[in-house]
Amino acid sequence: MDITLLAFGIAKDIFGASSVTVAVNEASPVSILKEKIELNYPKFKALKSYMVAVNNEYAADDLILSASDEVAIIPPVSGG
Amino acid sequence: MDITLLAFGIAKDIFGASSVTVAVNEASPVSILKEKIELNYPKFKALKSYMVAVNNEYAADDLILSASDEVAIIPPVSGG
Amino acid sequence: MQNNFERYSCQMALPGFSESAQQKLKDAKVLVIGAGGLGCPVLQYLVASGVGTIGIADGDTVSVSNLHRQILYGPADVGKSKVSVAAEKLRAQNPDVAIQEFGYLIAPDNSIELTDKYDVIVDCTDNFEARYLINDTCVIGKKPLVYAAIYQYEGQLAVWNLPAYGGLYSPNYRDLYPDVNTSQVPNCSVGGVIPTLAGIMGSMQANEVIKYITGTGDLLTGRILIFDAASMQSRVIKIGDVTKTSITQLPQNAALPLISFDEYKQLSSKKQTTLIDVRTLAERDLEDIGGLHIPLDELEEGLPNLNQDNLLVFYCATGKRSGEAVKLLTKHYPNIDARSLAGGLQGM
Amino acid sequence: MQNNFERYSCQMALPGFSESAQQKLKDAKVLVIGAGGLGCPVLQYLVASGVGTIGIADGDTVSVSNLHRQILYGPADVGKSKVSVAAEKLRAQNPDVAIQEFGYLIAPDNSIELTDKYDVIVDCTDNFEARYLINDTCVIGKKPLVYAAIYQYEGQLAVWNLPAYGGLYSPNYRDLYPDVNTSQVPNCSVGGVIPTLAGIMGSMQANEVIKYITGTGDLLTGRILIFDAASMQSRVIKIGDVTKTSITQLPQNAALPLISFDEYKQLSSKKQTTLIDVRTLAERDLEDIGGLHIPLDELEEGLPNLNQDNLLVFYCATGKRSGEAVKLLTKHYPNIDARSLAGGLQGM
Repeated sequence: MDITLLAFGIAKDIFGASSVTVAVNEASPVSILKEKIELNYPKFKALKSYMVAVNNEYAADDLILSASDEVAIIPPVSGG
Repeated sequence: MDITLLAFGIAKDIFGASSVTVAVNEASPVSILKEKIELNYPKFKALKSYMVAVNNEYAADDLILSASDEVAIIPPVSGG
Repeated sequence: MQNNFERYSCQMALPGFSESAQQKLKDAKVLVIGAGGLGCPVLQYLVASGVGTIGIADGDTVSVSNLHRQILYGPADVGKSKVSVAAEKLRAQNPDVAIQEFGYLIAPDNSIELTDKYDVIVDCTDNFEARYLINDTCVIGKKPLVYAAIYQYEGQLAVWNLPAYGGLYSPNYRDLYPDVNTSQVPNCSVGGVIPTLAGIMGSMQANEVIKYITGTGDLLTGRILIFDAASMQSRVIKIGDVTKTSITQLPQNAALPLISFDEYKQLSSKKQTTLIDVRTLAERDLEDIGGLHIPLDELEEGLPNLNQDNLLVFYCATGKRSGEAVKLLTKHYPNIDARSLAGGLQGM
Repeated sequence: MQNNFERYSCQMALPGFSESAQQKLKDAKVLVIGAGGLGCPVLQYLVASGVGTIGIADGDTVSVSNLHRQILYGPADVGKSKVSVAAEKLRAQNPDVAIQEFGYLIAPDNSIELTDKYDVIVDCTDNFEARYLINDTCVIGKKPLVYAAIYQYEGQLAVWNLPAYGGLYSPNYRDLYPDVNTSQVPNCSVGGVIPTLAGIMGSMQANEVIKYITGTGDLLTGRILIFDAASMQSRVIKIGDVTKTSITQLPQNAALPLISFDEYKQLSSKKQTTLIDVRTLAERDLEDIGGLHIPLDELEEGLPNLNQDNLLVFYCATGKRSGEAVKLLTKHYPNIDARSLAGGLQGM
């Protein structure tokens, strides 16, 4: 299934777009999605941590995704 | 059907609650809802104008309501 | 860096921003009407960001009860003109900005002239009379208007009256609220306002002004943002692409003649003055500042026997009922000098 | 009015507010760490609203590129200590507030002592090292922490580490971001920031502080607000009721020894100093402030022959690569005095 990722902060710069689509198998957990993201966009691995929010909730690695989910990728921000 | 009204600004004071439920016939237009509101809460009539937003859109008087609509009552605000 | 733009390097680094965006800010002329709770942060951020010319219009003086949310002022400024105090501090904040001072209330006989030289108008006023007048002036004068209003924990924000298509314009304030019975809506001195809401909504107004001038981001056009500082929830309500209103003349109501307590004290030492409390007896029993006592409902039943050569100063708790009293009196006696104590006892 | 609370009448009129809420503000002690883009509005609104005791901690001096968003400062303040300038202006804004000045960076050896006397900590810093240190200090010291961060058009806001149930606490920053490779995240001087975003998010931080102290409204606990000033959309993301982290000691990394350009100039007149530019040759060709040129990647390949008795000052565009250089050098030569030019060339 295709998962559309909404990009926040520097995720926009890394994706080069405000949203991208990533394909994962049906009923994949968030951990698999993150592996895919880090494979396609190695900068996320270098970043060490970033938040995946599914339907406006923080998503742990074992959360199972479905095609209708709204997935946001929210990296850390340091400015003040 | 029962329509739940979310109250904003002084609508909270007039309703005495952050939301109230008003009963109207199926497929009533917004104008009928407003009549009901002004009958139950005459202060809305005295106010002269207030915004009815249905599903986060400004609702004209002739918009037909359905039971699943989210209806917000947003009176004018003057402070600065 | 060229053009002395070093100060702005951290905003010129923004995507969609650049030296040309900064130049647009420098070339822009913005009029901020109201230097109160909303006006303070609007002015500080427009000045900080390098808008070239900023007009400030406000007829008020600083009062103690302003200080909890009007962050440009301190107790040493109480009694002074808001416009003068603000202008002095803003010039120190950024001497490259030309600050233009208008120390008077916007009124039907000055609003077109006042707004005419500016590219964007920012409504930071605190009453419906001024808001409708500014709205209608901008529609007639084809000026973009950045609107915000606050009450208790809740704020509204919108950008009105931008060119849409086919010579039509985007919605304005009267699309939402064609007319309001002002006596039905309490102001901040009655219902209160959390000071930080002024900061949040004022900063958002300045944000929309900067986005409009520089052409970055999506403006709140044809939409209105409703923000709740108690829950931190906000929602954007869609209004439409074009206005359904047809505004061709300014509001007919003359502006209400107001008087501050300081002005009252000054004038009453020079001129025969009658002070009239229009509140209820119960309110007067708790606190009063002297004068005759004629409750508004008695005034509405029959006009009292007042010396029409005197300056007549009406007061109530908030300025609302005394405003009604002044309207009533001047309707019957067009030549008297009747004024309403601005903000009432709570504004003192 | 009793207790000299007249200034606060317009917030005491709020539902859920009262004289007792105002007294709670007066009795409260709040520490604001960072007096920059977020810190300025946080401080102005906390001072305006009558928080009784406010500490300000910041080791920086005002630089020209701060002025586009740091509204407490003007060009006349450039080079001066932010804490001193801010304290003076804030005392004029509300002389009843006790302002306590800490003119140094928060560090592992002072963070517990610094935060210990305060009821609420506000994180207005601009780098991850400080943010993690503040987070862990608050978790260990059981202090509520009001967090905000900004970049370009986007801000984050949350209230961390409140008591939840059964001795557990609400989530903290490490629930979202256990660790960050700081070199991967550009700061505002590289990516830019819209000044009004500092005003919006800083005012929201002050809002949560006031709500926490007075017990009004719903706090952003176990949730994080993400706000986009380009689209004016915001969303609140639910994290959970209690933290899943277990933080028992402060970050082991020593705080990075920083030096401002002013300090560098002063020290270099008293002491043998070696200045080292760690940028690329291409960057150096455009602009430099002198010194040796040893790009960071060369430094990583082999340590250079530097006089270890000298003060070693590394610089780059933003302070990030020079920080890495200092870490690298001090790991190998623990006794040298190596420092990173704070903010790099862009912070000058």
